[in-house]
Amino acid sequence: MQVSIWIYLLLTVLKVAVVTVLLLMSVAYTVLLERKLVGRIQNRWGPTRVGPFGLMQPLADGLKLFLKEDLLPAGVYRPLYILAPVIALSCALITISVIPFGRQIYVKGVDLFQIADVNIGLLVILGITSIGVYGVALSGWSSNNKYSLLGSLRASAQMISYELALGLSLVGVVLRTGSFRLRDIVDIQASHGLLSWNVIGGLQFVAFFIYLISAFAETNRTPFDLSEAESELTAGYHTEYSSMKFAMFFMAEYGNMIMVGCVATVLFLGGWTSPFGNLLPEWGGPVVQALLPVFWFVIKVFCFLFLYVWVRGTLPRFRYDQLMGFGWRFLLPLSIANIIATSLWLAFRAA
Amino acid sequence: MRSANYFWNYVPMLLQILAACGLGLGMVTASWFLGRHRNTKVKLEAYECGIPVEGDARGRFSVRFYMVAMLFILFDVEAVFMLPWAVIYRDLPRISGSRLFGFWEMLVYLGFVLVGFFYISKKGILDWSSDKGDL
Amino acid sequence: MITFVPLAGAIVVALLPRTGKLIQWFTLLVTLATFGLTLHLPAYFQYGQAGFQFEENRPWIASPKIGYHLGIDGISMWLVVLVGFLGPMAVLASWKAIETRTKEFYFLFLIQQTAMLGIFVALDMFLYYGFWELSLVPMAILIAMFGRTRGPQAAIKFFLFTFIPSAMLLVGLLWLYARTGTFDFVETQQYLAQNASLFAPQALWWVSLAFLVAFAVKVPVFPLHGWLSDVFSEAPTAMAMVVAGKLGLYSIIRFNLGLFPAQSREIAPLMIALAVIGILYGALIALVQPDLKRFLAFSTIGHLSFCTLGIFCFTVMGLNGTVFHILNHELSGAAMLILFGILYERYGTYDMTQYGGMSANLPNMATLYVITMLSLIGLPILNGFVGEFLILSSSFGVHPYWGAAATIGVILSAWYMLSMIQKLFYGPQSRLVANKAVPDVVAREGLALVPAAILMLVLGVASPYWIRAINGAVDGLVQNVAHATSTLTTNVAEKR
Amino acid sequence: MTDVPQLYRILPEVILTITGVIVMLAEPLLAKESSRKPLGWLSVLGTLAALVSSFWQLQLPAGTAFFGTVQTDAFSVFFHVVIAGIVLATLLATLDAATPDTEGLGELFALICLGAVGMMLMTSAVELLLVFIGLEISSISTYIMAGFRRKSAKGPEAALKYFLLGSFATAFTLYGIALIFGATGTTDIGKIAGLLTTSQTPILATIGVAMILIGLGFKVSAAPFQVWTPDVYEGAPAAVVALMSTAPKAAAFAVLLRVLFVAFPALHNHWQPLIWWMAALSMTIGNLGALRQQNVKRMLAYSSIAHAGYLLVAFTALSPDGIAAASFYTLSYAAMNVGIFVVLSHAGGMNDRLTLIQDYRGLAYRSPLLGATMAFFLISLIGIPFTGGFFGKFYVFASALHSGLVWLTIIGLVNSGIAAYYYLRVVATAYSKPVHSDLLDGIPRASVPLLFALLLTVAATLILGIAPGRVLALAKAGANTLSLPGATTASK
Amino acid sequence: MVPIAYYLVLSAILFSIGVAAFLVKRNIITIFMSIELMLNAVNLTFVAFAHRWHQVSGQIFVFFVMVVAAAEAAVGLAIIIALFRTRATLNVDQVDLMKL
Repeated sequence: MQVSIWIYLLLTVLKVAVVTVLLLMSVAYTVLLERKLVGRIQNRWGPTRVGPFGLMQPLADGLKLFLKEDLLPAGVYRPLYILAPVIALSCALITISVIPFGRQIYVKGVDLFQIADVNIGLLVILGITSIGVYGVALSGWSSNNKYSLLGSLRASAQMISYELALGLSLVGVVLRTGSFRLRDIVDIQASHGLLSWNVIGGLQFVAFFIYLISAFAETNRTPFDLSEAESELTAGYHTEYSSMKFAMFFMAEYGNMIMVGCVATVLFLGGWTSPFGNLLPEWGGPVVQALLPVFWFVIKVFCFLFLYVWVRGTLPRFRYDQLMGFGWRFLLPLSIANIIATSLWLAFRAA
Repeated sequence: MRSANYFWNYVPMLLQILAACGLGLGMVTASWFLGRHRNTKVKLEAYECGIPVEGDARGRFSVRFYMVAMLFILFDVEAVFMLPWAVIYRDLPRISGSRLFGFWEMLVYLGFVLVGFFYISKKGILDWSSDKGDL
Repeated sequence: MITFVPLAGAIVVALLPRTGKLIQWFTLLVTLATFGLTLHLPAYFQYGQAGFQFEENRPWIASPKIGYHLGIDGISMWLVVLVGFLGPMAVLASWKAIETRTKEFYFLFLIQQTAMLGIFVALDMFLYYGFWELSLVPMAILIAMFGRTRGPQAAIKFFLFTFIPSAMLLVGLLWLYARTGTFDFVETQQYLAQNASLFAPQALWWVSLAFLVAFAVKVPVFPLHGWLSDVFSEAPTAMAMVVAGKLGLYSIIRFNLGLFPAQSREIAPLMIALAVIGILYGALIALVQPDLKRFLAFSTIGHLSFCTLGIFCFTVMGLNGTVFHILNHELSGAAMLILFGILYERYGTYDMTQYGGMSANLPNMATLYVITMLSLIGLPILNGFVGEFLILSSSFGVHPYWGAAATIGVILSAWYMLSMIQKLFYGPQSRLVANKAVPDVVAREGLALVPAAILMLVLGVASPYWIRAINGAVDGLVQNVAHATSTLTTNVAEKR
Repeated sequence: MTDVPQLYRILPEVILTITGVIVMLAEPLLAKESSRKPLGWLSVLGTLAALVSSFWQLQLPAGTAFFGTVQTDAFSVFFHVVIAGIVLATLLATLDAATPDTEGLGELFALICLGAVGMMLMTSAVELLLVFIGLEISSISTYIMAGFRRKSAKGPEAALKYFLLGSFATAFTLYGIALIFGATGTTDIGKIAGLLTTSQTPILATIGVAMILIGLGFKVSAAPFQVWTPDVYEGAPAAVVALMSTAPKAAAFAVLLRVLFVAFPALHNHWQPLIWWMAALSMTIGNLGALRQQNVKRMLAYSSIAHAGYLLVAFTALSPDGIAAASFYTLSYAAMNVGIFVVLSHAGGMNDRLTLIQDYRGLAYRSPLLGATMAFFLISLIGIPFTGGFFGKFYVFASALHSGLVWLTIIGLVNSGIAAYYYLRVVATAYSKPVHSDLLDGIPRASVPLLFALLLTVAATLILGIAPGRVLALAKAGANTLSLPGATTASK
Repeated sequence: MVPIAYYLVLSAILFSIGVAAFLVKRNIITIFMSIELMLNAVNLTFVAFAHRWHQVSGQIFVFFVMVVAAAEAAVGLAIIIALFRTRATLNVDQVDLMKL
């Protein structure tokens, strides 16, 4: 690393900026995607007016929300009330820093397709996810509104409950890899394409299943969106929020969806690797070689997002006791069983 | 040098954190200054679907939420123990000289975790729909 | 061996059923057996010899080295016999006085017997200390249980008065152990005698003071007497009989004189002064004290101060007299207490002023009262005389002025005793006495008192027989003191 | 897989753990209205097994296991036995005091067993990590036990105070351990000593030792860290206090002995004065505080502070004799203190009907057995010869004097003189009349578990008072296993 | 490379803040949090020293401290709930049923 620190820093800042902007853009268009898809599922069009196929809709929405009146209701506890959406959004955006979305390619000592290649990437993800709960919990509490409070309590209880299962489901992956570094995790899935993905070759389909469900709960998405069950709690924890603060919760939710998709891709679906492994011959120049993995990565995340929306359009909402019971009674023991099975399997395979 | 490298790995992450927080704060500030403010008393009241506001929201709520919090703390930390074990699991046979050493150790550990799990389950803490677990 | 007869009895008592008089009879049997056994000591005692006899020495605890070392010499022998003698007397005295919770009473009483015997025979200082402290407990509990009105308070007072100084005693003991490496009395004595120069004189002085204070409280020596009157007035007769005097005095003779002769010498003037003050103080208070038991308590202070006086004269005669006087006083004082107890049983009060003119109705009792009273005053041919005479004459030899002051005490004691008898038995009959017909001394009481009275006479007449035994031990002790003093003075002289 | 001999090293702990787990699992499986007493008897059996296995460990050669974290030697066995005995008596007392409507009894039994595991681990730990873990296992279970009567107002308050101050103390201990780790680079008690003599920066270690002292001082309720004691003792049920006031203390003292004498003999110049002051302060504050108490349990709490002070005196002696004396004192204090709380627990039941000293007026008449045993234990606490309390004090002060600590000894003995007053007050109250009205209706008949518990404690106190030789020999053997390089300053 | 002293000073400061808050604050939850702060300060110390000595035992210690902190948190919260049920306050000054 014989590059000057300043160039390194400059490039990194640039990288961060690009990634963040891209992420925000994808958040905006995920919203559009959802509206469109749900519209189709429900046999209607979704947004069509702004721009071609309604493609400018997200921008219009953003602009509108920016210009809306920013209310600061009388009974709120101001510092936390203001801080809550910031926490929520930041946490959604920070996780991206450890996700590798392409091969390791250095330009002037800067890793192009990953912001920070730390050896505890998985732990960072878990940690940041945990902090995200604060945004929800604080927003509800500081709002001084019964709906908000109930919503946030439900949401946080749900999030922390499913975080357990989520965390435990990752242990299987770590067992197979022996590292927390996300690149290592991807590398081990690279050899035989689809067959060596953790979800198949690593025999982690149970873990993937647990992760999938937990991820839905973590992001407070249908069928686990009880925290914002319109019929009983208005809008849940962000009832009292308006204007951009509301938008930030919104962005956080979709940001989290994307992040969960990324993590799932990295952990279970082989990351940026091609599903065909070595079956396809390498072709194209270095630029293509560099960008192709990113393509695979994006495709996989997109599939995941599609799944999200599909589920939302299809499934009804859980009852709260069912939700908690499912998490604690079913997923938690299941994930422990998965760990035991995986470790046993690994022990015998190693011999 | 190794450790220097190690620290530099985190610098981009720090930048990302700064960016994220800055973005969040920036958005909050910007919208505060951009939007108009025409406050009325009713507008600033808590929103309860238009019905006049009743009392304060900071009352008492079901103890189950506390229970979940406590259980989470415990089980989460128990899960934390599994992570380093998982990392080193594949090397354990080499280190300990016994193929199933790591497995048995974790089985004992998980056994105790499950004992706790079984206990709270039987005590009805996980039953949200009944009031049996109202401790 | 004798020591544990009462203890074994106590355990049996604890197991006996609470029916009828079984417990009383059994306890009487035990105490009589103990007495019989103690009599075996003078029978086989080799008179005129210093040093210990009937020794028994077994290791008890390996580390720190504590032995089960028992033995008696001339001083302690008679005290042991005395304890044995007082046992049945006390049982008889409490035959009727104690009607409730007899089991507890006799159980604790027997433990108390054990502790006292133990104190007199223990030659291992640790063992001694054990018995010393043990003697407090049954006493305190009994006072609390059977006290007249303020039993618990009196018990606590008694306990604290004696316990706190004995904590100091323990410090002293431990310190000695730390320096000499043994708890054995004989060994320590030799060690101290031979290696006196190894110790800082000041340190030894403090240790001896710790010992002395602990014992002085128990005697009690003048400013430390606060507990006695309360205990006397609250404790059941059988307990009050045994509480005062002999333990403390014996211990002073044995340990302070035995281990720290030079230091005792130094502090003697103070002790003599306190003793004389105690004699006068006790007598003066007794003069004006209407409550019989308190009256006796103050008279006891006076008598015991005589003993203290005798000890610190450091003459063979004085010490002989002291030991003898301890015997006398215990005997007479106990008899007096029993007599008071008898009155209380009959009339239900200890208030002297309510009695009067009883001699007509109760001639036998009056006789016993008079004999006991005369013995306490110290009339020649009764026992009290010998002891007082020996003490006084030795103190005149050493400290004439103090001796003279003490003599005034004798006169005073005669005065208050006589006036007490006068108030009780002579003069016009009081309303209480007139209105209540009571029996004279009954057989049981007589059984307890007549032997005591006879013994008073015997002690008074045949004093040389008793002193013979004491003499040998005392001789050694006095030489010890004299020797220590001379070495001390020579040391000082050399230093100069 | 662990080979067999390693497991032998923690056999009592394993037995107790399994017992605790079984009890805990059986508890929710039992019907809600069925009696929990069988669980109690099960725990008793487990504890007995642990006791026997501790004795059995004596014949193992001393040595370490599990990567040098636990060590079984005479010292650990001694304290294991002490703790197992305490637990046994406590379980019996709990069985006795519990009524059919006592809530959470099964959990209490399980907690007692599991807490005992922690305490036992503390005594055999030779690695600060394990010390810490044991400390926490025992602390956390005792926090919960302190709040056992959660429906009463005092229960949670006691638990809270105990908890807050206890965790505060834990943090200090932990910081101390961290600093020691920083100074030496190891947390192995045995290795620390070797490293410290050559270490260039003992200042960190010194601060560390001081911090550990603070933390463990809290646990043993030594002044000036004693504030929680009276409240906790008052708020917790007597049967639980029997355990809390003795077993964790025994364990903490064991740790303190091991840490100070094995790991830090080189620093004794620093810690000895601290302990000197702690001992003097504890004795004085404890006794003076106890003088003015009207509540029996508060009084005993202050008395326990004072006893912690006496015990610390033995530490200052810096000699094997001192260690043996401390061990012995722990045992004798445990015997008599558990005994007295067993009595209180029987008289007051799980809900502590009788709180004030006055409430016990006439106990000896109402129930001679209880009165007599109570008096016996109090007398032992005073330190009257031929009871365990006496020999405990005796050895402690003998060892202190042996090391030339005259003043501390005098302070101690004067204190024990003062102490006699408040103990006696209780004895006297129990023996005075008229019988208090609360006593007339309430004392249940002596049950089998109570008789067992009393027998155990009385026998222990008496044996220690009459024939302490064998016990002392064991304590000495334990003391000798804590080798003392260069710390013997006994001035002969 | 950050010198170890910085970590130590930081953790000492954190620890002191914890101690001060423990002594000064009146809300039970806050007191509780200050204890957690103290524990985390200790963790920082451990990690710093573990790094310095290249000893993994310091980090293992941190694990156990975390577990203990969690267990304590759970127990503490339970106790606080129980207390709140009987007393309806979270102010330590009002939790004073038992005093000398």
